[in-house]
Amino acid sequence: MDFLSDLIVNIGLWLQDLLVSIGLPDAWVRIITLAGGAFILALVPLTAMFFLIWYERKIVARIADRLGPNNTGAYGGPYGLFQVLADAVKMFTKEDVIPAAADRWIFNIAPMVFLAIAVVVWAVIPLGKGIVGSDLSIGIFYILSFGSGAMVAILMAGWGSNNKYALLGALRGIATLISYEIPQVLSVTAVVMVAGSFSLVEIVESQNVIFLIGMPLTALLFLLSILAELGRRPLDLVEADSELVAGYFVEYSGMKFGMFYLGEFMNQLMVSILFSTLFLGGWRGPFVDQVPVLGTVWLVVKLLLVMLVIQFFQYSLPRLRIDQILALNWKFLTPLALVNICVIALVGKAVPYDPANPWVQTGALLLANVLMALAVVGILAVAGRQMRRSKLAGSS
Amino acid sequence: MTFQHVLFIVFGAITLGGALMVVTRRNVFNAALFMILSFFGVAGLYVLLEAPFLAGVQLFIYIGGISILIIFAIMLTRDMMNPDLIGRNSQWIAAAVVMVPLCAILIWTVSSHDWAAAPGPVPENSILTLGQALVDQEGLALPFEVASVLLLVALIGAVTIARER
Amino acid sequence: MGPQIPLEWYLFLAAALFCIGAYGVLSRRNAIAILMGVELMLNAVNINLVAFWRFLEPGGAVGQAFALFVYAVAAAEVAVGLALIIATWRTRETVILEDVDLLKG
Amino acid sequence: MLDQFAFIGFFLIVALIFGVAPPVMAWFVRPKGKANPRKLETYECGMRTHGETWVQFKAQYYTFAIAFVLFDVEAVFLLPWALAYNALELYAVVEAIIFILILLGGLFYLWRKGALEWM
Repeated sequence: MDFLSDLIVNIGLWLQDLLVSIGLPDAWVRIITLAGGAFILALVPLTAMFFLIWYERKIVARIADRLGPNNTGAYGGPYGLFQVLADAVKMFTKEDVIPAAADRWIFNIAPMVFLAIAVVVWAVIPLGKGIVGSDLSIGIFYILSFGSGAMVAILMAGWGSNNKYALLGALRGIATLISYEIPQVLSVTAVVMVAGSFSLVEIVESQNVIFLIGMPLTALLFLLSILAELGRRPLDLVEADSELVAGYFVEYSGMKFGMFYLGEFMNQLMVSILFSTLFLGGWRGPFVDQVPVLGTVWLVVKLLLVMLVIQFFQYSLPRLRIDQILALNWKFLTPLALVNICVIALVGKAVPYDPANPWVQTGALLLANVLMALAVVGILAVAGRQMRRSKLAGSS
Repeated sequence: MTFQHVLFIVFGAITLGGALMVVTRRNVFNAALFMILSFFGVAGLYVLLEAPFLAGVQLFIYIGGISILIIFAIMLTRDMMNPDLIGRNSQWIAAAVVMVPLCAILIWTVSSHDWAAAPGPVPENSILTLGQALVDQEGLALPFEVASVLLLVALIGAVTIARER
Repeated sequence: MGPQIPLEWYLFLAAALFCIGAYGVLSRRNAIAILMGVELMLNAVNINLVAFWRFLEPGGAVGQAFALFVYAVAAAEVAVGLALIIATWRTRETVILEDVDLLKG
Repeated sequence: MLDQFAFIGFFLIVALIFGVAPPVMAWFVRPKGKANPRKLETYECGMRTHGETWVQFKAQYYTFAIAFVLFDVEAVFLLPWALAYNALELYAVVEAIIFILILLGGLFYLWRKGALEWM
């Protein structure tokens, strides 16, 4: 029972003991365990992908009143579960077309950089109690800083393709990505303030009351910014399939297209986990102390919920124009995020955190959030009325 | 030769090699990509210096911010498409003649001084100390506020200059 | 375990990086490429600051804080510099600094 | 601290392998051979592409990029402050709020001047 309760950690320790017992020198044991651990951790998102792509396609199909992948034949498997595998095989066997006008080096390297960055951020994400690649002291900042490298890959793809659609898609995409990074970083700053640490493990452990209750506005800011970062409707300027064909990866075919697709899905999974970790308490839940493996189950439940919310946004809202997207960010989200930090800083000092009674500070924060939301709605109502009046005055 | 030395040589080679490509490539876009590589090497050096926060800042601001800004400017001016564009100006030989001895002098000066040996490890909470020092009245509170004013001036000035009228 | 690499190595590297950047500034014609050279020089300065912080006063915060201020200065410099280049581009259709010579009209 | 980063180093290498592996694996199974020159043309909904790809873009993109970089730097200044928040006195918190408000004032100034409109 002891073994079961801390399954994955124990397997790691057991492997380490095994290596020591064959008589390998210590340095080699360390290198092998580190490299093996890195490899296994990198495989986690890749294998999760097969289920999650199926999950997304099923949800999309239900929203569109279809059945989704359901072939029970040779390729599809039960409920069409193996459909993704069949797709992957198809990607591998496709011809690789490099346009004659393209800048070959940049064109070929861009998808590799994109996928590598999508993998590398997994190193610090806690996947369960005690299951984390490396509990860095700068944890969340590590994810943010490597995440900004994806923009370089997108610019490389847009530039290297030497195609008007691709370049325009890349530029428009980068304009949204950079804009929405500001509210994202600022909402993370608010979380760091309350949690008192960059480390994702400590952020999870400090959530005796999940942060969603205390900071709903911060969570909303973060959710909107990850929608833009993923290129999801209503903020999907990066792809905008009806305007720019496919955005920055128009010219890509075969496995290179597949790498962009895979990288985007890994990012989606990563930000879903990030949202669950920052605002929903990560792996924390009932009975985790007795059975640590349950933590992973809770995390999966939470991230599936977050993904469901993202899918609902994606498939039920129309796309905004680029001026609307940028105005939403610079005239609404960024000032709100800055004011949000000020308010949380003041409330947090006025009502200090009390470990015995965590609900006091949460309640104060929630009250401040509600007041802030009411004020925002009031300002929006007044501004909207003024705008309508000036329009009426101008037209008459 | 320990593992750290190997890492230092790898990151140093990335930094210097990238920097050399930046100043010699004709195509400005390629030069910008090599500049990103060079910045990445510097971030690795910061990790070796046990300043992980600054390594993150290096990636975050230099690769995610300044490089994107430079690439945007390259795309807006599209001058590298000019076929008769020569990368370097007429004084490049003079510049090289000045810079190689300058580099030699700097290295000679550095090596002729007896530098302090490495002290003990960096305390665990060095980022916390940094955060406290930034808003400490006895410490860096004034530069902190002045940095804000600098950013404000740069924001308004740059946007006003770059705007189309 | 302290750092096994001596301080001189970092200083050598920073000196070399600074000189490469300065060479770029002096020898390029394209104004954007010149700004890239300036960025390399600022990076060399930052390596020095962080190395001195690590080897002389790892318990303090001043070295890291000044590196942060250098980042702020670098961002401001690049934003204003590139804005000037774009304004020049709009009126004179060039980013070659030798052609931007207002006195020659 | 370097021990923590040893894993990151290995993970970086693994991530690079993951990035390079798919095209290499695909190279073994995909059909090779000389493609039709028509196929290698730049894609533009069936039409021949016209003129340079590097058409000039709006300087408006650049305006937002400037604002982004400067707010990025602001966020970087705020992050260590946020980490130390629990150990700070009230006056230190107020200092950071002044820091935020100065930049917020700049944003509102640009807004009033119409620099945030997409023209």
